Amino acid sequence: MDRALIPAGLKRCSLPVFGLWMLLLFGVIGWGVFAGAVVLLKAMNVTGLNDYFGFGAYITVDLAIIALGAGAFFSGFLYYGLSRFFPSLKELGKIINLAVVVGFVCYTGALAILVLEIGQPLRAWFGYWHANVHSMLTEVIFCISCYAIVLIVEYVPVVLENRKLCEVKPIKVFGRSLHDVMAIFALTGTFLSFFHQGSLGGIAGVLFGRPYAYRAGLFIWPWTFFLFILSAIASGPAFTALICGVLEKVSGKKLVDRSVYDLIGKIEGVLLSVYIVLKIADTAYWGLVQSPGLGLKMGDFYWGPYGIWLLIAEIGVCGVLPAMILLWPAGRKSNFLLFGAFFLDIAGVSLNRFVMSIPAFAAPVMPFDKWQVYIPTVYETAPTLAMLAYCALIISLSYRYLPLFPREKELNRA
Amino acid sequence: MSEGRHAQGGVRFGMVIDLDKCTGCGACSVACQAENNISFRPDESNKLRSITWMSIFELNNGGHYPDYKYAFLPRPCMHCDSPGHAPCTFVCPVNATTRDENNGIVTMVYPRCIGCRYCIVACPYHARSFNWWDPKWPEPMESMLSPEVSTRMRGVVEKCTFCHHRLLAVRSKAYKDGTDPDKATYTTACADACPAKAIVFGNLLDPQSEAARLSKDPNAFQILKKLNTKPKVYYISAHDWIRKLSDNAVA
Amino acid sequence: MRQKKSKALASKPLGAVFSLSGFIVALVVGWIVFPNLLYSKKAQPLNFSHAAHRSEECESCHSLRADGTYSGIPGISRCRECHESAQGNSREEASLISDYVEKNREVVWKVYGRQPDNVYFSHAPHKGRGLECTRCHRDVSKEEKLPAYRQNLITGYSLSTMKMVECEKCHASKGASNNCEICHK
Amino acid sequence: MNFGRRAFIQAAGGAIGGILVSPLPWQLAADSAKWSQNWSWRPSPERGEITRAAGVCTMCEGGCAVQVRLVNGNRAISIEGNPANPLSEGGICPLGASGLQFLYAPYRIAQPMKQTGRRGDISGLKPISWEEALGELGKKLGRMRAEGKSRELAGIISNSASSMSDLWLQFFTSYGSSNLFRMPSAADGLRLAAQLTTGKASPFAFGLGNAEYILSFGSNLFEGRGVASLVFAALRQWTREGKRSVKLVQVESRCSMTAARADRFVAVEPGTEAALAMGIAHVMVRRGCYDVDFVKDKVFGFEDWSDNTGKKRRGFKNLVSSAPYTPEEVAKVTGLEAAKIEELAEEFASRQKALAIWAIGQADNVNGAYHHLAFAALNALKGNLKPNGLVSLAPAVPLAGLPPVQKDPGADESAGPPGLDVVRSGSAPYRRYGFYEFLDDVREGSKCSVEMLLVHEANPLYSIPENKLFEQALEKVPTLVSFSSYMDETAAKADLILPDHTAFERYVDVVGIPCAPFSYYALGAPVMKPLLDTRHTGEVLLRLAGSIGAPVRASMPWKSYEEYLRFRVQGIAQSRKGAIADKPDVPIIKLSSAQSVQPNYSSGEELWKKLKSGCCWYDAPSPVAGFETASGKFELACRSIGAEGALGDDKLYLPHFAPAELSGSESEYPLLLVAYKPSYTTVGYLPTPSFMNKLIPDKVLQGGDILIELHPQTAAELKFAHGQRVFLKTTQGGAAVRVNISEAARPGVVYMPQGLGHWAYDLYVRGKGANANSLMEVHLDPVGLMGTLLPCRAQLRSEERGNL
Repeated sequence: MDRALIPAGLKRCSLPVFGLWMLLLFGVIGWGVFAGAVVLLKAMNVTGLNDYFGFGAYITVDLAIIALGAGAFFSGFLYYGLSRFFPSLKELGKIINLAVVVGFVCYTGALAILVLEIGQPLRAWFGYWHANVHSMLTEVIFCISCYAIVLIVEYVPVVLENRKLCEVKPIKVFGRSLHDVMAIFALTGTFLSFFHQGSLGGIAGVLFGRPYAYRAGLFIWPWTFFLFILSAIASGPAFTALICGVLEKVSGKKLVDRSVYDLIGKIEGVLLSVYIVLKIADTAYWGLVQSPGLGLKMGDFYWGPYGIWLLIAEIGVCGVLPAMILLWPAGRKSNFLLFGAFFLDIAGVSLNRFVMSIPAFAAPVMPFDKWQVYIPTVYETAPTLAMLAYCALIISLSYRYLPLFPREKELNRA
Repeated sequence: MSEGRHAQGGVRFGMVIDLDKCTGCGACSVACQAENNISFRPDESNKLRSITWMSIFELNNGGHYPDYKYAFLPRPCMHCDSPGHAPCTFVCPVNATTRDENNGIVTMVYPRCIGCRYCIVACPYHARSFNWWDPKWPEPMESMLSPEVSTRMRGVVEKCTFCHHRLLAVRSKAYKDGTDPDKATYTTACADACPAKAIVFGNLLDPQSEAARLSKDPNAFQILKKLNTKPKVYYISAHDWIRKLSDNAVA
Repeated sequence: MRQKKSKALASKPLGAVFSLSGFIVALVVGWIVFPNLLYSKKAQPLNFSHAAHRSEECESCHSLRADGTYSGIPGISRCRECHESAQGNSREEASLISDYVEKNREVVWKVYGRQPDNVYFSHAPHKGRGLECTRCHRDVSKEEKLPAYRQNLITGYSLSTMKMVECEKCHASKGASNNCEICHK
Repeated sequence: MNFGRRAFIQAAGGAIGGILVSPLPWQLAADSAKWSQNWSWRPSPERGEITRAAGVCTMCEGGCAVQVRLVNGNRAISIEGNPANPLSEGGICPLGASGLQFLYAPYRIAQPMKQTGRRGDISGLKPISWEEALGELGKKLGRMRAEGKSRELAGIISNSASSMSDLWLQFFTSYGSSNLFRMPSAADGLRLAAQLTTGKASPFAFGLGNAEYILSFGSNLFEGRGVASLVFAALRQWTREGKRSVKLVQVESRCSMTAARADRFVAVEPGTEAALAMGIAHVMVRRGCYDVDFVKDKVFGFEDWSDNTGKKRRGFKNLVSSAPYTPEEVAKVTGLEAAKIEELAEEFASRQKALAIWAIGQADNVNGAYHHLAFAALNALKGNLKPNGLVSLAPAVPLAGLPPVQKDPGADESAGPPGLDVVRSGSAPYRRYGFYEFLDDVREGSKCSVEMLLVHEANPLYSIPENKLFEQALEKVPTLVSFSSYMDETAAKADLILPDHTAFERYVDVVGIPCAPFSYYALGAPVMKPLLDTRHTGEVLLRLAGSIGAPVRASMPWKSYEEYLRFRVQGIAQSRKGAIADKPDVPIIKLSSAQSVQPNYSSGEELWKKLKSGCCWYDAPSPVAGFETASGKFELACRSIGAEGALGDDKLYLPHFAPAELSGSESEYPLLLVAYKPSYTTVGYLPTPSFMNKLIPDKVLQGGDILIELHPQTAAELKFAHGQRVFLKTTQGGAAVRVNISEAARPGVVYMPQGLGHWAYDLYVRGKGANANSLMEVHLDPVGLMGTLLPCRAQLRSEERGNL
């Protein structure tokens, strides 16, 4: 059966090896599922959260993974949308399937974690039924679920390209026709993901009671709304590229032309530098103009483990540095520098999501209030790790049984 | 537009707490627990998970012994009057917490709350507590529960309601007696209990009410005024070092 | 391969039948079987004939207290005022006397309209606005026998508990406040 | 089969469609959400009519009138203040507001119990019927008395003044034992000092409401309990017009809540408040700025005097003017600058209506007799003891006296082993304060033996300082009978338990408020049926009296406790004194003997009804008509202390600073340990209720760990970090504690909160920190033989477990 499912003419590692890898992943997932069950049954006291840290590991990982996932699919937008005008973007077609898979796993994974994050999962649907239009979280709930659907729709045709499934005529037809309308989905998807990414940024940005997180902005949208979108698209494609790179390393095969990486590098370089410039401007305004107006100086926002290093790491090491590497042609030439930059880029954006969901609320606002430190328990780490394992699982399966990379065959003719 | 909605209603319930009268005895906090069926656990020493609607913060002048001074600040929900929305009501995705624009009370509906804790994150006063555990009363202490306030279930957020069930009670009586329910006034459990009479509760828009008078006292102040959350809870102190602690002032 | 295909073609009309039958079965289950499964019928501990008490004023048993709260269903002491001894020889009457009045036990009526703990409902404002009892309650003036009490197996609430949307509609139409804390405690 | 599968899929497809257009999935979603409204097994309080019943709070001596809210008249749900009460004006303290948590406490004792196993073994305590319990106890008491062992009956009761304590006294006297003891408290010292100086055995009372300047020597005014009602009434009085009109100066070593809220905090070495008082007296005398007339006419022993053996004795003036009390000397002892002492004295002397207070509140007695005298002396110098002065004697409530005790016809008084009264003759002039000496004698077992010990509303095994004394004494007592409502430490050790009702299930009364310059009486009738199979100890005593013997029965003729209270209240009615306060605006706190209160009740019956309805009775104090001392004056030189000429050293007659010999070497125990009573714990008969657990700050208790206060400098010297686990050791015992580095602490002193470290009750009370009482050392005061709790030497060792 396994053989039959593997795309024609492609080499894959032997079933036992793959089985072992699956076993490992399922192990982690099982562990996480168990931990999750405990959280649901015993209530949230098993987590490290408390009344000073309403948001913790769950939210952080969700924000990060969604940023990367949604951003990943940004390359879909570039391919289906913009390539009409910029033919050079056609290159991305060679990696687009992977981008879809990444987007899909990230979103579905994030959704699963969200169920644990709320105290009354049975009421999760209130978000649609009794929506408060003012709440950024409402925006998130709507977008995240709509977008998850879109991603499923986009993932389906990829799945349908499986050799065995293609044998069934109607399925094949269905799959093909889906492909043709994919552009529309890609565009709606992108719009949703933009909006949704923005509202995620809004979540922290609108909190006018929390000077650390609060940002002024356009209309109802704080600057974080736009910064989150930018940072997502400035890191997502890099994420896809990095995963692709890892796949190549693991499988020992060439999956896409080097030119694709270079192109992504170029795109990300531009986007990241735009983002980082704006981020610096935003930080300067926030730290030097807005906060003093609220009675606080930047120093009040950094303490102990949540020290100023966060800012330096996020903007300097993981922002300016990778941006420069990616803009620098020679930098893109070297695999080490290119993928290093990709990695830093991703780390930086993840760090940003961490800052916006934990230190931002650890900082005391009342003058007589005190700093607190949040330490996640295994009941938070396990499910999040399981979620990552799930992503790895789907990606591995997709790579093994679906023709993700149109050029794989040619590239590996020996 | 929210401003417009905001303006309506001649009633804005608020509170004035005189920190110079307060001895920090905690009667307000306990009376509140008894009035509102607040659950308790064997170990309440983790203050970050201890449910209290009226928490008592300790302020100190940063001095050194023997010039060290401290005072106590009872902190109910501030029932923020910020235009349109309070920090918490603005973010609740399911309208579980809203502000009644007829009287300014920020309410909380437990069966609606999905427990996302966004409001907890939004509140700079830490006025909100999450039910981390199933509420359990040791036998036979359930007999002590008041039917006037529903007990909360696990996984939802709760906070001070300005004892609005007492408002409902007086309004109900007003309807029965045929008097104007909108004129009906009441006090909260904490204000009733305070043995030093440091807590005064009333309609801030009624010039006759003592609360309104005190809220205009030269020594009256709000906490974190700069955030423009417009708390309806005022504090009074003649001590500069206490008033200094009312807001962040960049040195 | 080809054989399979022909089969598939052959079964096309049949297929429609199958799915249609599935559809209908589901409808029956969803609309008829399920609701009946969901609500259990529970009998009252004792039958009470409102018709038999027509001579009495409603208020003489269901009244507002001085503090504006509603007395609800009267306690056994109120029953005793007339039913110190049996008023007739029905089985119900006998049980009322022997099981409750004499033992001075309260009758544990199942309240059809009982709202959950988190709901605050006061009769005073509604009465004050001149609403008819029958606007919300069933007309009991001629009722000989108490209807069965139907309890939702999942929620444990009574079937005839008024839904929030009903309250909201009326409040909206009457221009009454629909703020949460008006009805929730 | 292929076919079947296809059909199945098609049918399923249709079914899914059908289900989606039926209410099923949506109803399920909605109902599961509704189900979560009761997630999970959320208690649902019984509904019904809410009423209020009046009562009086007896959880401390404060005597606040309260209201209990009831559902359907039988389920108490909360306690509120009574707005009609002039003392509380509707206010209530956290303990009062938590009161019902004792009524519904899981650790309540549900019915009489008998220890069938080894003493102290909870599982050995088996339920028995009231008939058995009373029968057994009655038989034993009867036998003891018949055998002439009545003196071997001893009792320990609470120190709050109520008709219950009078009934206990009546019971013991008629039974023939004088070994009835109240739990020790600071009031003992106030009473002793008053008796020594004025010759009257009622404690000093302070006119807080009329003072304009208050110099408090370590009184924890704002730490709650005790006189909380009085203090809060005064506090409201002071702040009537918005700003505080009274200057409060707090003298003590720790920056307590009172010190922090005072207008001025005078920080002195622990236990040296009296030295400062003497220093202030020195300055006042030197500058001659004291009430010269009063001192001349009404004070004895200010100038030198000669006892009736003709021996010349130093007077107070002479004493304070000399060496140890010059500001410079006092500065050395107290750690204040001399200039500050001068200035403080100046301020106290010059201010109008300046009052020196001490030993107020539910405090341990931290001063020996001579220190009490020193504080009293300051008031004497201010002339505060004049009629209508700021200091008076707690006026008596004119309750009907109990009938004279009848002696057994022909009973030989000398028969049987001697009682403690005989044993301790001569050892001290005022033996009635000798609770600790009693414990000593029982421990040693040589001087006297106790066959049976009765304990009511007291938990000495936990709550007296140096509680191991009681534990050791208990080993010598064959039978311990507890009347406790709760399974407290002492009750757990009992051989027989006859559980009392809790407040609000029974008749209670409050006879006067400690340190209050007005007389006060309040009464509480039961507001609900008793929850458990318990009985009012008063009724139990009456019942026992009946079964013991004719004379005892005759001395306690009442059928019920209610009848007994009615009888007592008639006394007030007959006296035609005082009035009922049914409005809050009665200026009760400002009353002085200048005013006279007109009775506003006609009959005893009306008085009883009014009292039952929650109104309190009050009266202005009668002016202190002269002093009943040998000299007929206020005696600065207390001649009654020693038989004339018996005392060699003149200063033993006079107020002076008498530091005690602390056990342990300073080298081994370089620090001082001071136990303090915080507002958020309870320290007496009642444990801290769960509601109040939420008030205990995490700088005092973290999980099971108690934190002690240490000054940053001391902590630095010892290299202790905040929160570090250390071991605290005194000559009496040790405890694992953690460090709370605090600016409220005086360098070199360790401050430990009391009221924690219970090992009985339930898991809401148990296992929270350590009990300070088991580390403290009690000194016997030479004059009154009362236990005096002085700071004791201590050491801190860092524990290996390290920081946390």
